[in-house]
Amino acid sequence: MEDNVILRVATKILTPYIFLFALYVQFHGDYGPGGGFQAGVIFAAGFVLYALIYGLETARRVLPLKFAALCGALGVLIYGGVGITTMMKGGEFLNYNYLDSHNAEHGQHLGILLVELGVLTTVFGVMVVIFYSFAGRRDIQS
Amino acid sequence: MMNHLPVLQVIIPLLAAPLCVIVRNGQIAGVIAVASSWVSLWMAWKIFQLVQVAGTISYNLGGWMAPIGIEYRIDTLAAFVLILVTLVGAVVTPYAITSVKKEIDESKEALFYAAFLLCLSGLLGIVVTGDIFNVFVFLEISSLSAYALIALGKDRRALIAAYQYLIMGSVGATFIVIGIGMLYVMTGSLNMADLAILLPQLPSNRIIPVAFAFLTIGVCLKLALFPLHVWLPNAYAYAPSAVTAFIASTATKVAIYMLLRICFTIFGPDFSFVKMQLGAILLPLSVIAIFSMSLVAIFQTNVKRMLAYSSLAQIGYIVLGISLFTNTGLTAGILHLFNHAVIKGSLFMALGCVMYRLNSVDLESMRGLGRKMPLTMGAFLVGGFSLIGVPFTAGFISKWYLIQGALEKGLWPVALLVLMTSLMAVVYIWRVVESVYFSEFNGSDADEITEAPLGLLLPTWVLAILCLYFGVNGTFTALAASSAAANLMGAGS
Amino acid sequence: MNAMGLLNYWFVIVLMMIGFYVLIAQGNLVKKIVGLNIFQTSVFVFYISMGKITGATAPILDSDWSVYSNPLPHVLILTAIVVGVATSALGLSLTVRIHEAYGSVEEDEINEMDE
Amino acid sequence: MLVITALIVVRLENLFTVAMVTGIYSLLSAVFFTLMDAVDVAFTEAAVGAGVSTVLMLGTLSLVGHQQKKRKTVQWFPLTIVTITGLLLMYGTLDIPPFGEGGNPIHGHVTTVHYLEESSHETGMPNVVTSVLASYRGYDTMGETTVVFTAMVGILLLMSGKKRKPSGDVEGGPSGR
Repeated sequence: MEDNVILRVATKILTPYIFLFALYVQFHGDYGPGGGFQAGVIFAAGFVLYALIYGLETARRVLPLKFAALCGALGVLIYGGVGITTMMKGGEFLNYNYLDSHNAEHGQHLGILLVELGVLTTVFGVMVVIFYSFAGRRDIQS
Repeated sequence: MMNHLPVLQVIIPLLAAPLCVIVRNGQIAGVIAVASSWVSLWMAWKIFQLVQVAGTISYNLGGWMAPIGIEYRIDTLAAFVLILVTLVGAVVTPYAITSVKKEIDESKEALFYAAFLLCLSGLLGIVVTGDIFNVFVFLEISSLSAYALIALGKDRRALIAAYQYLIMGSVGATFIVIGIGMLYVMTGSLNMADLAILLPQLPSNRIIPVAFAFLTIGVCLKLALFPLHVWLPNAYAYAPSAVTAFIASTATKVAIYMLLRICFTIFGPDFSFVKMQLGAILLPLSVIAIFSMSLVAIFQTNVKRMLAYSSLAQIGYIVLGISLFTNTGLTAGILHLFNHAVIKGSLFMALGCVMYRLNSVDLESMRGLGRKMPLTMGAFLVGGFSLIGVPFTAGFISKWYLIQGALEKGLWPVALLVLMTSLMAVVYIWRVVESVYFSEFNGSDADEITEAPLGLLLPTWVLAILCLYFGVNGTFTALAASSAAANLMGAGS
Repeated sequence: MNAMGLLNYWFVIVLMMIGFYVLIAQGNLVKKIVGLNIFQTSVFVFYISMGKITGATAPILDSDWSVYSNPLPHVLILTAIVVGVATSALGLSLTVRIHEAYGSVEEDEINEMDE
Repeated sequence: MLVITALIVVRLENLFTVAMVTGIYSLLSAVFFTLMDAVDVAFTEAAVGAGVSTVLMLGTLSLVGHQQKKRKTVQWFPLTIVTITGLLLMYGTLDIPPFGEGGNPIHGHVTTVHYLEESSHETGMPNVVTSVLASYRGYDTMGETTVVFTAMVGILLLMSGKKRKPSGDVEGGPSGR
């Protein structure tokens, strides 16, 4: 697949749009269907497409396994971090009202945004790690 | 900070796990794991004290009031189980530092600690939560990490064991989800306290008993009650030592805690035991479990497997205590839940020491080990006596309560059975003792086998000493258990 | 309507049981995971069915509508879907490892090897 | 439709086909979810059930082979268990609140009413599912994120590193980890 010009060019054109769509899904989640989880999956799908066409090795250079695993861990920390922050500011764990001391609704907005970002990061990282693990396993077996 | 304790209890190990993944260094991750598990133990103790003074604590996550948001709710029973889980966690993590070096690839150590902490936080999350769907989420956190941890065993059968556990565990979890769905469709609530109010108000119908059945069956799969136990022996036998010690003493216990929560808090004792006659189902099952599993244990040659079967029998004792449906019986069940966790923890940790030196826990290869590893086998002996229920050990106290509970109900054959199966425990523990103390060491590398390193021995002895301590001075555990039992029994009336 | 509704639930139950059967009866480890997927997906369908209100719309607030289907089952199922895929991913990776260790993914062959 | 696809899965022995049909099954249920107004769930099911799961399944099959062993078609013991479970469920559903009616208990409970009526000014989001997911039950979502993370930790533990061969040969491929 790595030599097919049409596929390579098509991928190059498509990938940014997939990422863009993922971002749309991420930020439009407040108004329509979507959210961090779906966005993370789409993000990962875009990346997996890239990896399939340009080869696993190239993909690993762009995004090493270590980094993907880091993303997976980071997302949980972001989520927990929001909780800890609200706790520091005097509210309960994950009480976003306290994120903005003047306007509770803004706080909620901010909190949901950050939390969804955490979900996105984790899901993206995890999906890529899973892909690497399964795809990389074949090299080991053969 | 004190009023945030309930959530910190779960969050600290949970957030320590990604930290372990980020540092990627086995040693630092080990330090993080030990630190967070010790902090957890301290917090559990604080919570316990708080509950003793202030009664049930409630904490609204996200600041949303109970049925709208998720609530953490800790009563005496929950606080008691919290202490148990964190205690075992705090003892096993330092033990793991030494044992993991031998059993797990160096590159995976940090991940191992992450999975371990996730398992710990998942179990803690189940205990503290007052929201029934939240139980499912944390159940899955603890189960998924447990599957992965079990699969790390050296033997390839560990993989099969983990797979079997995964299938059975997922069936259990899905049954629980079905049960939750049925409760939800009838009431519209997911909060346990709210459900407890709403359920009795419903007109008599056919769906709630079905929901009850699904929840109980799902939980019984998790707690490995006979005949749903097939996944357990292999999982315990082939998992890495530290994992066996931790999971054997906590995972099934937390499942039993879930059973108590479902039967007493959500449905209420009247519904569970009077209308559904749960006791009449659990009693024969637990009696069969105690008897048959003790019998099977006698014929095992792999000591880890032997203890796994003995665990199944012990789970039988606990469920027996619950099924008696009296204050004393319930106290006995909760007490044995605690004591057995401590006992099994020390036994499996002693076996882990043996594994560390011998790479095997077969009766054959353990011959004459009493002279080579006196301290390890000493701890094993203490645990073994406690398992049998010799006076002045923890096991004695809980069996004493159990027999009392059975006699109160006039079930003297059951009391007799408890005595008889204790004799069976004598038989299987004796087989180990005989091989260890009364036969010659026959390995070729006789000189190389020495006492286990201090990093393993110390934690093992901590639990072994606790076995003795709770046997001599059982007031703390007995009081906690009986107040938890009284709490549960009174919940519905 | 009631009979239709009941029929809907019963179809869901049939689906669940097909998945459950595949899960416990099949000897192929991969197919067991497929069974688990079907089993869980059917439970999701069960949840979503109970949140539906005839004539209502999706729970995205809008001034043109006044009746919405119940959002809570949706939220629960979103969580459950994710949990489900995590479980099957772990199960499949176990299967791969089992295949490497035994050279087979058939339960009976593996059991014979360990005897 | 769903039942037919599910039955096909049971009968088929080529696992590649099974994986594809399972994907179709997921897509069909996503359609069903959309009909039931659960757009978010449908989206996720399509992305996860039909997408991720299918890819995972195919990835696994390429590693473990795709032909299932032939065996006895019907196994009675599991069938009995399944039938009993199914009948129990059907017995339970006899009293289930009628499908699709607004007066059912779950719609009248304080939580649902609160979510639908208060969420717009409490969180300022029109999509109630998002606000329930991320705020009212945000802690569940955190748990869910952790579950995904746990799966990653588990998969890394199981799948990274060199293949363990029975012969003790530890040489792996060039990109072992």
